[in-house]
Amino acid sequence: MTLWISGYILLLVKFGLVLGCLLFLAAYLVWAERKLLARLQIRYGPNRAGKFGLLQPIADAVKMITKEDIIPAEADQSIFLLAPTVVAATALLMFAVVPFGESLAIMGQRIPLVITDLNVGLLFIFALSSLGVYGVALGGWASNSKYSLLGGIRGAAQMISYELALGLSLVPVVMLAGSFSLVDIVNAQSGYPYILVQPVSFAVFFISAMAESKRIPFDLPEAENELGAGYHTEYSGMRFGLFFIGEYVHIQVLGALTAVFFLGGWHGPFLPPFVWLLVKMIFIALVMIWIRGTLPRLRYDQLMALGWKVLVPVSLVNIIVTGAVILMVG
Amino acid sequence: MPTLTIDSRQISVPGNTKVIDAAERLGIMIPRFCYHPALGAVGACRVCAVNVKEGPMTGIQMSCMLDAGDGMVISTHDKDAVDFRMAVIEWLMMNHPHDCPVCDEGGHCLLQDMTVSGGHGMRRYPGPKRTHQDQYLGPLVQHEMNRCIQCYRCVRYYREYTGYKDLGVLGIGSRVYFGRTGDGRLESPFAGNLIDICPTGVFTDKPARFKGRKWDFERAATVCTHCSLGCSTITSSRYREIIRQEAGISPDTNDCFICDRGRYGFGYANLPDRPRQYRVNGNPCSRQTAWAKALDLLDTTANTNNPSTVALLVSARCTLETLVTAKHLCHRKGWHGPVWDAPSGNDIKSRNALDALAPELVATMKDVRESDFILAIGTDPVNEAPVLTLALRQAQRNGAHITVIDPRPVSLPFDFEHLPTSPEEMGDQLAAIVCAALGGTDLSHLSPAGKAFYDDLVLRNAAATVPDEIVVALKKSRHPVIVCGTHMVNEDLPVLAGECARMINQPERSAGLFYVLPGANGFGAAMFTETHTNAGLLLDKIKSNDIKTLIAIEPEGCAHVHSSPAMAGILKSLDCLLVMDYLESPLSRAADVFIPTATVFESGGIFINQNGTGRSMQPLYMGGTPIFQTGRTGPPPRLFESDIPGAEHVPAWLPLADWMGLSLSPDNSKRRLEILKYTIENEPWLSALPISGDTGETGIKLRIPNRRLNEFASLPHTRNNAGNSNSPEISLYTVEQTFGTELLSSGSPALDEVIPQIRAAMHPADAEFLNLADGENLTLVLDENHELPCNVKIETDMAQGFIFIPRRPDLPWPVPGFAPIPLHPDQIRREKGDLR
Amino acid sequence: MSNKYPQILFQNRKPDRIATMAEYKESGGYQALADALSNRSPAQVQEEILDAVLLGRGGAAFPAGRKLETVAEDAPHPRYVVCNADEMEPGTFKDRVLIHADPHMLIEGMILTGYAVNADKGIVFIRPEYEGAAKILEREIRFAEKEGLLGENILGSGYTFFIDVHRSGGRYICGEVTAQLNALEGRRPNPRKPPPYPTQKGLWGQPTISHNVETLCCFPHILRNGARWFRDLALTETGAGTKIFSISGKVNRPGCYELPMGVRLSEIIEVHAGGMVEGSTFKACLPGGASTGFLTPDFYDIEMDFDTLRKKGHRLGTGAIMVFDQKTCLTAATVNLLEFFARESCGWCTPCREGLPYIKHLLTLIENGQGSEDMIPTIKKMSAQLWNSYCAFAPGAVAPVESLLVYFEGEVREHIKLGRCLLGD
Amino acid sequence: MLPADLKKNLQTKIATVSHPRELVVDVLFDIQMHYGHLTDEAIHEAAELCGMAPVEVEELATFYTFTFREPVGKYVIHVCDSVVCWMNGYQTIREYLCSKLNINMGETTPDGLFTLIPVCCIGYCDRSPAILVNRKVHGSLTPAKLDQLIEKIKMENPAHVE
Amino acid sequence: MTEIQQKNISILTAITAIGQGFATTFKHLFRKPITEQYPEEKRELPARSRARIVLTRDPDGRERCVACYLCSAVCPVSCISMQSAEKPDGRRYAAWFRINFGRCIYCGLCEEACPTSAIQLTPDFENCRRDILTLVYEKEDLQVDHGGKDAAYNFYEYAGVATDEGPKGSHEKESPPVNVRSNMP
Repeated sequence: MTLWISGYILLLVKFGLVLGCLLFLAAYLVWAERKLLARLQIRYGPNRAGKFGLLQPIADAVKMITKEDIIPAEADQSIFLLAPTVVAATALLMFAVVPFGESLAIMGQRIPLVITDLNVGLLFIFALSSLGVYGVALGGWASNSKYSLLGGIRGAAQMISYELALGLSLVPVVMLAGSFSLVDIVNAQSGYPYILVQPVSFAVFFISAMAESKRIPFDLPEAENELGAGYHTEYSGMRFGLFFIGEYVHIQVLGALTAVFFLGGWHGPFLPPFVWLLVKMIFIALVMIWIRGTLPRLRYDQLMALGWKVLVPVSLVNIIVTGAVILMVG
Repeated sequence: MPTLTIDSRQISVPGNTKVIDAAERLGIMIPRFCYHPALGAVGACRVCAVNVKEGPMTGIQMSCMLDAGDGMVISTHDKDAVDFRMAVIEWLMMNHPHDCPVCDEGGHCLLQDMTVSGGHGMRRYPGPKRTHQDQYLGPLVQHEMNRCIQCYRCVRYYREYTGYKDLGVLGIGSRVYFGRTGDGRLESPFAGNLIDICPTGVFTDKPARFKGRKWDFERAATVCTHCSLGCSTITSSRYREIIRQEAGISPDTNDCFICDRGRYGFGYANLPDRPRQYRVNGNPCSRQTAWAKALDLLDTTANTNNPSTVALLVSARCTLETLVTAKHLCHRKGWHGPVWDAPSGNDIKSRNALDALAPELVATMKDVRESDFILAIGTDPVNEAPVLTLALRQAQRNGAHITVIDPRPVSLPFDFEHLPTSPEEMGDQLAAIVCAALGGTDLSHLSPAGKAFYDDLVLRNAAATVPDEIVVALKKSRHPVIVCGTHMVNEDLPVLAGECARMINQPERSAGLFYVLPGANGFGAAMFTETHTNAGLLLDKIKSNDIKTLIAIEPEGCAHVHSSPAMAGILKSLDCLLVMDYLESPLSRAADVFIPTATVFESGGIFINQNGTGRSMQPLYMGGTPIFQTGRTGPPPRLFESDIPGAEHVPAWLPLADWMGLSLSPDNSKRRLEILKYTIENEPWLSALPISGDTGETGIKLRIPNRRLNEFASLPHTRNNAGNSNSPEISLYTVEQTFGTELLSSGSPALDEVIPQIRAAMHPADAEFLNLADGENLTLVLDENHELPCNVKIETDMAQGFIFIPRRPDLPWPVPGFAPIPLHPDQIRREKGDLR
Repeated sequence: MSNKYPQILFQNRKPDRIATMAEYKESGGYQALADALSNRSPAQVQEEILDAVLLGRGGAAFPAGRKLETVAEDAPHPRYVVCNADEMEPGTFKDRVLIHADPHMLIEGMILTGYAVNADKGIVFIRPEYEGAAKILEREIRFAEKEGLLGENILGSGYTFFIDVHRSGGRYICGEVTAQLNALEGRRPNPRKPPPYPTQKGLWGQPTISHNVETLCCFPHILRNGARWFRDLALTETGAGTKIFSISGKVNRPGCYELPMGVRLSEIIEVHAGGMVEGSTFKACLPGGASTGFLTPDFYDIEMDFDTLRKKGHRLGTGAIMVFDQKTCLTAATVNLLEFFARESCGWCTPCREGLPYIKHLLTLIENGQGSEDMIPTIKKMSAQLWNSYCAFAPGAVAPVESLLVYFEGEVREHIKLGRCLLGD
Repeated sequence: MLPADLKKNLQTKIATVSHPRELVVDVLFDIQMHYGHLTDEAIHEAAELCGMAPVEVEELATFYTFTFREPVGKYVIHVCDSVVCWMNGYQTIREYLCSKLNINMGETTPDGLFTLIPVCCIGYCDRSPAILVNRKVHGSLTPAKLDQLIEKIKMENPAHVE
Repeated sequence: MTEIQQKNISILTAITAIGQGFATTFKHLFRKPITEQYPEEKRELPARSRARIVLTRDPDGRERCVACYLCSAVCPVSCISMQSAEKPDGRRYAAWFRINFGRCIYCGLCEEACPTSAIQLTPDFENCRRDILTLVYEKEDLQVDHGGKDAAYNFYEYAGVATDEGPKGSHEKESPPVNVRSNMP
């Protein structure tokens, strides 16, 4: 009984901690992105709110929350209101299966440093990431604006396309680890990270992950210069903020997943495990920002061609090669 | 029907069509300056050049001078033609000043349009520009001769079209000058059309000078309400102020031109002292208060008194909607009326006229213009219905014989025959002319009534002699028109005129009948007011306490009785006086409840002109105190308000509909459509009018409920011998003048300067009898309380035994001009010393 | 020096005085009138004139007989005959000389024309500068009336015809037929555009025949001597009759010479006008008044005849030859001509009223050395466009300009290049 | 005001024609003879005589060369400036006249004797350069001839000599 | 063979190009930003910058605006309104003239349309106000005492209308007024 209650408390604490960290990190990721992007472009970036603009995320949050929430007259109201939460919620939920480290033992209790260790964690992630498409597509459709609709359609098409490559790229990892559980996958990398044995898989995963999170150079759903802001053109205030949070949480999720699947998760010398995970996550995020600061947006046909004609075949070949190697090595 | 090809497109046009018109039918607008549909082609400006590829004369030709011929092939955008037109524009612009920013024509200037569309954008001519001194042409038209492009439209219009002769073209070559012999007001009351007809800014609207640009105006097609002709106008307003009016184009009425009364008569709508506030007992109050008070008063009267003690007074300036609503209200409530407030028994005469108006005989202005014989009886066109003069002039230019039978000193800007006749004898003259012209015609087809009528004519014929040439001209005529007035005639004359038109309408001769009615909606007022009463009887009834409550809706004569004790007494005997009007008057000041109404510019409305054509206008603007009044000369106040100041007024029909219990939408435009629907559906006679109220450019001809062509009325055979020449009495008539007598336009500040001094026109023989000389001051003693100072004007060309003075609204008048006033010589005093 | 050619119109010309009626009659005057009134029908008169191929001498060269025919048989009365003595074409003075030489010839010509179209009244429209001629005509008309040659029932034939002298107020445009009719009616003398033609609706809306003085003067001779004789007077096949050439400018003996149609220009200048003045050589001439183009030395030998000149792209006009020498700047001369035309334009239509001053201004700038090369194509184009004006005034006015720019373009360009006029003033 | 006899004279003349306005130029010339030039009053009088509107008469008076709407001297000298006279010394004649009379073209001498007006070809090209003095021609002019002419006129009008 | 080689080369060059791109952006990380810090560092704007609108004056110091309504007509946001009137000397002027800077988008079309060079845009751009009504500028607020960019121009010198600037025929490129009654031909 007490175990049951303490388990719940523990869960709630973990929820709170993870959620708080994620949101905080998301906020400062925005700051970091703006700052870094500015420097990549020889600018200063935010530097008015606090030292180095460090209070900027707070100012942004205040602004978002206090801004008027405009709902277009012609919009499909309920769906319009729901869409941002779908995006934000699916992104946040993905973190549920990401392990931060080995289990802690407090007061004799073994506390796993993961919210829930599903034995099909990987599938859970795929499922949620597929669900995220609904937020984009519904938001775009419900706005009843041609820009939003086009953005939504693009988003859906793009995410479905890259979902496949993303999934296929992880098959070798599962083959190597022999489990769908993320904890097992991390543990399987205690010796060496999979990036060393699966560089192709890593590359495909990384590219697909960027496309999934609609980041430059794959930000066609929101392409500012052609679609206004795409599927969230009509959103304002905190609802727009939810889309924003969704995006930046997504970055973190993908950073964490990259770390989990290819960089050995929380494994690392000297530092505590969750710090390692954090470092790896942030590193991946920074690389993404750097890419954003360097590469131009793809054309839509290029995007599709890359997904279907390059990434999918490459990962299929990679699976066969990996399978063959595993069979040969035994 | 020649068929020709213009710009590779074929078109068949009637013979005698000019190429420029044929092209216009195809939608190809060939530039033009001197060409104007009403003035014809003269080929002076040379800008309408086209290239004739195939035809009797090939090469560059002026399309306005060229009759469309069968098989012609014409190009309007051929390089030669375009080049030549561009050269013409360059020549015209050689001396044209670059003063468009300070020119009032800027923005609706034909020259601007042509210069831009002609492709001449840059000045190339290195020489200096020619300049001219300007002339003062009166308070209405501004002259700026520098801008002239010598298209000759102005003189052609002024001299040929209207027949006035004080504008000319002076000088020669490149120094030709369009002006008068010296400074001075243009004599023509149609001079305002120079503004419209000038393709550039030589003649501009002086009262509207610097008031705004065309693109800033709220513009709408309107109908002139200053006489019964119902000319088309285009009104422009800006910042809640009516700025200017232009002539609209309506082939059946005014063609392309209007008179200055119509052009500048809109001033009443802008007046600073126009009543814009509801009042109860003279104190300003809110709309709700006034509304409630009015209802309260009406309820009380209806309860305490008999409903027949309530009377409703309307006039010919009311819209058709108001008249019909008033009629239905009276019928429903059992009130007295509606009573038509018309001076000089014009109501009865108008009704008589409409009774005699057979639909087949109805003549429009177009018919008048195309007529070859016109007999105008009891009308003074320039003063009563000015644009009729232009129609007569067009007929005269085409060779029509024009006769005017009228006691007044009628003057028209062309040759015509005037028979100065007293009102009693006018019928005899008419009978004599018709009788003589019919002599020898087979009249066997006539009905017994017709024969009886003819016998009556023969009887009357003996009483008058008429010049032979009139009779000869009428005999030769194919399209004679009888024009009959309603003011200066006896009650039976309109009927007589109508029957005469019937009489002369023979198989080989199609006659027309054209009545000049009082007021803009005289036709409607005659149709929808009570026939058994009139304003005079109404006053009697008030005096005898039969009427205790009077509702006056936009009244005509009664409203403008100035400080007359008699009138004050009449008003005092009323229990309740309710006035609805957009003009301030002694009556409105005395009202227990005053409701400000909207002008036609603000409410729109339908008017029926004298030939039974319904013309509607849409509301032009919302109304309200003009910004120039709220902001003085400075900028308008900087306020965010939902209410327009001074826009409290309502259309006159609204309170009536409310009292009647009609439920109307609170929305202005919807309400208007509802009342239109009500009006049209409840009067079968109006069924031809569209419920949308849009009667289009030319109006909708209503089917006049009337007798057939071959029915004749029986007329009173004896004539009224009241005007006995042996009597020492002289009849004083108040007559209309172009400017200053018509109620609405006389309040227009723009026309103040052109309103002539009050002069008493009299025959030389009368002047001699009274020992008066021309220009002498005299005082007419109307009664013990009223004297009228004026000035003698001896007119040879008028009937004997009359004094005519203009019926100005500001005259001190014991009775509001319901009948001529017999004056004993003792009542006519010279200013210094006694008579004789 | 006497003239070797037959003198028809100048048969009674004397250096010092006017031929009297007696002298005119002696030379065969009024015989044609008497003969026509008694022996010929109006139609026959018309036919004779048509046969003679008499071309209008006022400048337009319209066949006179054809004009007579256009008055319909049943046209309304009164009908008018207008004699156009409003000779204002610069360089032209033949009508003055004719009236001063033999006024009765004109009177007889008018009566004959009147008879040919059954007219009721003749009007001599004369320019105010010729006040002397007008007085002479008025006096001689009175004499003719006294003799019964004019007025009611002429020579007992039953034909009645009156002649009035009407003075112009003085404007070149009054010489234009339709403008002249307006002037006669006391209106502004703007040209009218036919149709209707004056022969149908002219003066006061009545049929009106309008002829030049010289044309009218030919009538008696044609009727007396026959059309064949008249045609044979000319030296060329196409010409007919004699022509009075008024020669002026840089010649030794300027004046009027009656010479057969088709006489060579060189002969006129060298023989009749006494050659060029001392120190001058022929540079160009205007063959028929100010509204014709320049004839260059290439045309020095041309036959002066309506047809020949027309074939070469020129016009004989009024036959007023103005001779320019090598010391005269033709650009300046053209500016002077344009000045005249710009001043005399009636102001009715745009091309003439504004176009002529435009061209004048440009040409003046060129003459003064302030011109630029782009002005020349502008002037050329604009001159061509002036042909599309209301009446024949502007096309006439640009004739010298157009020919200047054809034959003397080099000289014009020289002005622009040098920035001044080579030839002084 | 026109003298009664002149008015009478004109009225009789006008009575003989069918359209009074056809005589308007003659009437203007006669009235001009009386006043020297056409004053505003003259225009109105001519209009009345011919049954025309004043502006119709004004239209003609401002159109024609020989109707003077502005004051002129007793002797109006019209100097021909058309092409033949121009070629044969118009410039000299004009300059000589201007300096001799000390006025510009279009002006009147202060003594009111002479007015100089340019005119287009007067039809005396055979005697160029030519001028008209009160419509009487003087041809083949030289400065000496002009001197004679002007002196002669001045002699005939001693009152005008200052 | 060669085709594959070329393709390899092109893939190689593409990768190096991308690599160069990343190198460039990476190098930028260590450069000093070129941003100007606006409120602290202010810079002189070019004379033709389009900001606050003024009404300039003639060289002689009189109002240039003739209230021709062209600026208000051309204004895409309808922020200009005025009323023209006439001065006793015949000049046309604006009885009142109002620009609502709350609406103005500083497009400069009014300046282009102005035939008298009266209305001009200036580089003065810091005009934010908290109360929107204070952004409505009246004539007095707009007028300046100089001729702006076109200091020498005076419309009435060219317009050809008679004002106190001079009677007819006294302006630039004008002949004296025609005397229609002249005796000159």
